[in-house]
Amino acid sequence: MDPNEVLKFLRLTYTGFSDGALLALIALGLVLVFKSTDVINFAHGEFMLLGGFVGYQLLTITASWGIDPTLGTILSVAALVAAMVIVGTLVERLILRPLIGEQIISVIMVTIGLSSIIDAIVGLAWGTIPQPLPYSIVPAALSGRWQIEMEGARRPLNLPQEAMLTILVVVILVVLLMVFFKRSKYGIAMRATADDQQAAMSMGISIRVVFGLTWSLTAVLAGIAGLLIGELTNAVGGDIPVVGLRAFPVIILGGLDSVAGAIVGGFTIAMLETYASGYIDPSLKNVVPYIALLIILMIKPYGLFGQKRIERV
Amino acid sequence: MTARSVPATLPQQLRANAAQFGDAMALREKRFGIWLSITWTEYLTRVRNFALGLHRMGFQRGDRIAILGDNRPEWVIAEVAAQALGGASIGIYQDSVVSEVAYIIDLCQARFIVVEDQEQVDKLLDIWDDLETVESLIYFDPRGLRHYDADFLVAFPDVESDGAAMHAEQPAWFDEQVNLGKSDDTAIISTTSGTTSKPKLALISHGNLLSMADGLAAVDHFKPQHEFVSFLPLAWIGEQMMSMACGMRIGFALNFPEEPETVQHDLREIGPHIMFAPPRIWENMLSTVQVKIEDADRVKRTIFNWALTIGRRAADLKFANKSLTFWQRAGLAAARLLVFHNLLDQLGLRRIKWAYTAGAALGPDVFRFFHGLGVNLKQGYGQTETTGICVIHRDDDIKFQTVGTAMPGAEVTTDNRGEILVRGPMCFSGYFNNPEATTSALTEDGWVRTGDAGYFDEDGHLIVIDRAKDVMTLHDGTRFSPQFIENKLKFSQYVREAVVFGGDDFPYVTAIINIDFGNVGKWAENHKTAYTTYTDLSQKPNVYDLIRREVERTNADLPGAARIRKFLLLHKELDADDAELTRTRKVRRGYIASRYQELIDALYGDYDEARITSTITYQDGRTQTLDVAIRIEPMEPVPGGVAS
Amino acid sequence: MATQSGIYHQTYASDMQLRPTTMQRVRLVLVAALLVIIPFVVDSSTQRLVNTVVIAAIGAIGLNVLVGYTGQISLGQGAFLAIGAYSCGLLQAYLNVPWPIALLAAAFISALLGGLIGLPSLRLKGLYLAVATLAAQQIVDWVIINWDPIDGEINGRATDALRIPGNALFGNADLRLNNNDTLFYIVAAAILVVVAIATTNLFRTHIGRAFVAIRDQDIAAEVMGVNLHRYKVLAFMVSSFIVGIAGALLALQSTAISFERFSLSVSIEYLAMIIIGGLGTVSGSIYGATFIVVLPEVLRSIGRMLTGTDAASLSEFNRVLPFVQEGVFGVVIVATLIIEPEGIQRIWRNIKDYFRLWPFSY
Amino acid sequence: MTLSRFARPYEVNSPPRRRLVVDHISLSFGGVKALTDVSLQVEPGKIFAIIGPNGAGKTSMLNCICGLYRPQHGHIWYGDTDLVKTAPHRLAHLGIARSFQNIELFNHMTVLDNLMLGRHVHMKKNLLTALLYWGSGQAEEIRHREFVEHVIDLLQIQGIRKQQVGALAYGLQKRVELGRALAVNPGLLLLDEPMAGMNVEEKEDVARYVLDINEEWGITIILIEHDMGVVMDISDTVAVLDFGRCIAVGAPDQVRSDPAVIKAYLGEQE
Repeated sequence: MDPNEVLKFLRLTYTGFSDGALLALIALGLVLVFKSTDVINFAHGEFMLLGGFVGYQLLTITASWGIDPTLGTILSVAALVAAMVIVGTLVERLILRPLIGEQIISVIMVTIGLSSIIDAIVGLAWGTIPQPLPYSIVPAALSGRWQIEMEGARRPLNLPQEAMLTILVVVILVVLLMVFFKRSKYGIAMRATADDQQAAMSMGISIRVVFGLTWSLTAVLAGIAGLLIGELTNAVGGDIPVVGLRAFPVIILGGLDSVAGAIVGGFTIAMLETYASGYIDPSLKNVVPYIALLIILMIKPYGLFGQKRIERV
Repeated sequence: MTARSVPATLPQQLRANAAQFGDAMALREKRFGIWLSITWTEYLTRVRNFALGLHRMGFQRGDRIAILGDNRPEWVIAEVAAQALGGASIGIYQDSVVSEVAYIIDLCQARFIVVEDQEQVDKLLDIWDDLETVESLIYFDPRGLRHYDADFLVAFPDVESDGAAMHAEQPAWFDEQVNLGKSDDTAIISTTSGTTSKPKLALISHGNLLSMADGLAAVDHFKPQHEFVSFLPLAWIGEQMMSMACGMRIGFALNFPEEPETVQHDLREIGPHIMFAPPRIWENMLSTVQVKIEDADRVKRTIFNWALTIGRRAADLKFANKSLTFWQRAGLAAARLLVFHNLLDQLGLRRIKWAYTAGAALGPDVFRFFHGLGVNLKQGYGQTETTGICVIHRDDDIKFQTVGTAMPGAEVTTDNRGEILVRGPMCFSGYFNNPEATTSALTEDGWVRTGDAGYFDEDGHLIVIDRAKDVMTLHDGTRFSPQFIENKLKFSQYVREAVVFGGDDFPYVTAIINIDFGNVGKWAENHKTAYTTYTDLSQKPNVYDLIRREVERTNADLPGAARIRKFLLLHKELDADDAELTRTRKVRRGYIASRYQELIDALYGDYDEARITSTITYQDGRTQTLDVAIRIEPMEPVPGGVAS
Repeated sequence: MATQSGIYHQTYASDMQLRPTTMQRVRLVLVAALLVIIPFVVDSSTQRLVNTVVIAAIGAIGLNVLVGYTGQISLGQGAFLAIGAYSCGLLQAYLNVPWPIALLAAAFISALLGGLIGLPSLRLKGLYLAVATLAAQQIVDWVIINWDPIDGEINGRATDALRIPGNALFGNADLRLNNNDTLFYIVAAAILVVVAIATTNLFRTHIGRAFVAIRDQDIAAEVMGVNLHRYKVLAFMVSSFIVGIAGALLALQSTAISFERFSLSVSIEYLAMIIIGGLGTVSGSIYGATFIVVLPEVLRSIGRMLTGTDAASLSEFNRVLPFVQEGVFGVVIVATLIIEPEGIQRIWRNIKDYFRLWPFSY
Repeated sequence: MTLSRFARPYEVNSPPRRRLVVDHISLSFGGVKALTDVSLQVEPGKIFAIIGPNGAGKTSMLNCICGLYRPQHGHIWYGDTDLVKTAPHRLAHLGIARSFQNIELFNHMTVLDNLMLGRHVHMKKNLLTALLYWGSGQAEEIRHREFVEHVIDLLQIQGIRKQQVGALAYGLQKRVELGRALAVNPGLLLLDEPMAGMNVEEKEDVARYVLDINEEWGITIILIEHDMGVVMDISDTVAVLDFGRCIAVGAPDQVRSDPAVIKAYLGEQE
């Protein structure tokens, strides 16, 4: 076997894997919202954009205070989480709540409108030029590049170790979320609401609180994803929402209401993209997920893990 | 028949109209969603066919045909067909209960009955064995009658096709029959409204009908191209007078609404030029407007109220025969443009040239309201025995407290006891099979005794006080009309019906009031009052407060002795099916007084509530017994100090 | 104000007319007059703006057939437009087809491909379908960018854009559409009128009713005998036929077309048009298209008035304007959905009702 | 077709009435048995009622007949056609129409348009005539409007024909739904609780309409209804379902006195 081919395969797989983790993280946010509020959030990419720039701003401020990067990172991430909670709550209260019960197209459009508003705000505040982060948020232990020896000769695999960070973050977040949903009162309320709104209401669960919480949570997830993208690409810029768009085939493929689907879908789509662009044609990166999606949907109309809704008459 | 001679009967007039108007529309019926039309020629053909068919079934000159159903072309075709054969028709109110139908058919001894549908057929089958004279039931709506196999049940079109066949054999026979008709022949037999007794059957001739039409047409110049919506029962003399007499004489089209509940909508579609309706129709229209305006936004309400003030002022000036100043004219024009034009369009009255009210007194406030909008509403007076009306307002001489002056051809006077007497070509010739009643209704020199009390004002206008026997003598000796007080109460959108007691045996004035279920119900919803049934709603304390304010308003305009001292809200709606109202929805005061004796006793005793057991009859004939406590609401101290 | 009394119908044909009252007819005549007058009274830049509005209106009507009337959400409007535009452009560029034929052919090609794109709707509903149409959008975008025959050369440079020759009709150079705004207006406005009338008619008949029935209650529609498969695909075809015309007009208006004009953001803009204008109405599509096309221009003009003329102000203006335009676009969508989800068409109808019901409120 | 009270539309275009035979059908959803080995025969021109406690499988039965559910075993024969193998939208072509338990009207359309949709299967004109609304296209609409007007007349909903269905009161919506099914001009009509939630008078009206439809238009009716009084009054045959099994079939009197039925109903009493 040609070692170069093996290396290429390893390189693509590694990229696909870390990319998949990122997509899974984004998809997770989308699925979360859909599960409890039946809304598909077309502004998720813009939440990420906003999170990226807010994170950039916080890092810049901490840097200007001359704080140690590790402490600065922790402070900034904490502040970012707080900021995104506020954004999520506001968005739910002002924009989504009035539309509860409206038809699907209205709900889609309101998030699209929201995305334009966020785009405009970010553009006015930070402009269009990508801004490099003042310092890396990756701990020094993780930075650097992977090197692999093969067949006696040193052949550099040359992969960024930072990519591991995404996987780490996704794992941590998924564990946290699972604990939250299993153990905390609000997490249980959210699951109950996702199962059956009417029943949840009759159990005394406040749908409004659950909705507010959901949107805050998804905004936080998006914000962290945005900052991660900034770290991985060395700068935050206006193209972050494009990454968000890539999550749509993921959630449909996995099934709109399935957390497992989001994770499996994220990795599947990312792998497909990298292999297709690596082995066939780079330009295919953008369409392959959609072609795969169409094929899957023709076979399973509610995605791989989605629940079929039985219609009663 | 020569073209110039004036037709003496309705069938002759129809023939003349068919010759003159031919393909112009005679009848229009909203059916299957559109206005299906019958031309004058078709009208004549169908009348001819049906008449010949009837003849084949054995209908003789002088026979009577009873007709029972909603206003439809078949109704009038049957009527004119019977008349063409020298017979008479008798309309029976379509909502009559079985006993009423039996009573009238028994009285008029009809041999043929034309009915609309299964509902009416069922009524007649219930009493079939008691109907000795009747030979055939002819129905014109076959739905549900599929399995009715009685051989006396005949479909309307079958009669027509029989007649068509006969016409083919004897083409001249029908014309000969029509030619035999004379002005004195009885055209219709009309039931009197019967507020005081069981209905009597008044014989109305072709001459009566046509001279009435000529009289009215001489006052108001109807034209063939005018539209008329025939939505009140054709059994009512007023509808006969407009639809059959005027419609036929002038040649304007009759429009029949699709269903009773679509009348308002259909009326608007047609936009009639002429309308004749009893007071309750105008009162209903007014309360509809009041309710809708209350629900409108402030801008609309303000502009409406401003326009109405302008309109009312103009109406008052018109009543006083004064002319308007330039600014008043300008204001009125603005009010018309901004409000009235559209309002009238909504009500279907935009094209009204002449509107009439008769049958009972219309409250002055209602009258002013319509004149304020610019509706030329005129009061008329008359009764079944005078073929509808014989006294009418003139366009330029309208006084709302009067009923106008005698129509051309009619003589009106009062006798020494104040009873109104009428004489003229529109006066009937007597009651069917009831010589005693005829003698007491007609004087030897041909005057009709109306039984109403009245007098003439300085301009020669007739003022009707009330049914002579209803006029009350109050405790201070003044004479007062209970109707006057009732009309004042009924001006309120929340009051549907009111019955006032007070004269003679009673020491003070009291009222039994029916709330308007729709409007009060809506008011209750707006005021967060939950209710279930009419009975429940009528006894809500805040509904009592609401009506109390209306009674206070009424009392404010009344002299001390005529003021209402106590009232109660009746637990059920007065209903013609319970004989509390006549079929024309006039209150049968005497019957109510005896039926609700306990309530009256309570009103005149020292009680704050009365208990009543009442039996309610549902549409399907089932009955239910209710035990209700009805609150007695005191208004003012009662004379003589019987405090409550 | 309305005059409705005295209007009664004696035949079904007259009962089923669209505009029975005089007022409605007067309004119609006024609109027609306005359409005729426009080229005589506006300057050339306004005329171009009007032309853009007309194209957008046609496209919005097409999209509304699918989304508003039939309830099939499409995020692939850009793709449908692209198919129309490139079909028309390629027919002109490679086969030298005269523009009227190219236009018509483009519409039919769009209808066919639209039916194909609509196939997933047979299995998918709601959001799943929306994302499937997003797939169409991505795939068509990819084809445009990567398929060589539809790239062209402009001024000697190879680009992704396809050059549109702007074929003359009857060999008469004046009858080209991409250099004669007035002629273009006449053609496009005439097409808009025809499309508007035809679409309105469609929804007076059983085919249109079947579309609406699928939107309102698809299972009941099926039980009543509506073949869901056939009618959903038909809705896609009718919609893309009309959108294809709009796309072809876009090509005919320009000298070159490239993929940016058919991107996802275009799809979103069209969805915004029908949401803001009013779902499921022809008039709403036209109001919405006008609003969305004119809005950025109005913002630009207002901005110009408020900005100084020095270089610094101008550059600041140029930096801020696109964001303001986008932000206002978003705010308008959100505000419409929250305040009047049935859009401008509903607002206009409420105004008409206010006076029609005058002095009442119902 | 003419607009006379005496002309009945069915005389012009009466669909063939066939016998419906439900032949040993079983239906289950992921292990839950909704219907077990049910067999029924519905004779043409009769009113056939299906009764039973909630969850007995009555609506599932109708859904099987009209193709919304596919039973795993058995056949449903309508004449020579096996409905189990027929697409739902073909049913209307065969002359089978239904109403739904929870009203499934087209809420944004007028009453008239809802009823006109019932005529869908009878309308043949193509897209081009629809776009032009000219000549034959318009003539077709008018012809079917006439039919629909007969339905409106029968059900006495003249007053609401141009109102949006979504805004109507519940009882009226039920009536419109009945009308929509009737507009199909069916030979077999499936009614799923047409009187649910109505007061006594409304129920009597609907019972009257059902009889009229059966007698005047000669339509076979399968009726699901909870009101025993009405069912026993108007049906020719009654079938009783309990836990997905048919426990009795027969004339109303016969079924009323059937011990199995009494047990099933007594067992259900609260």
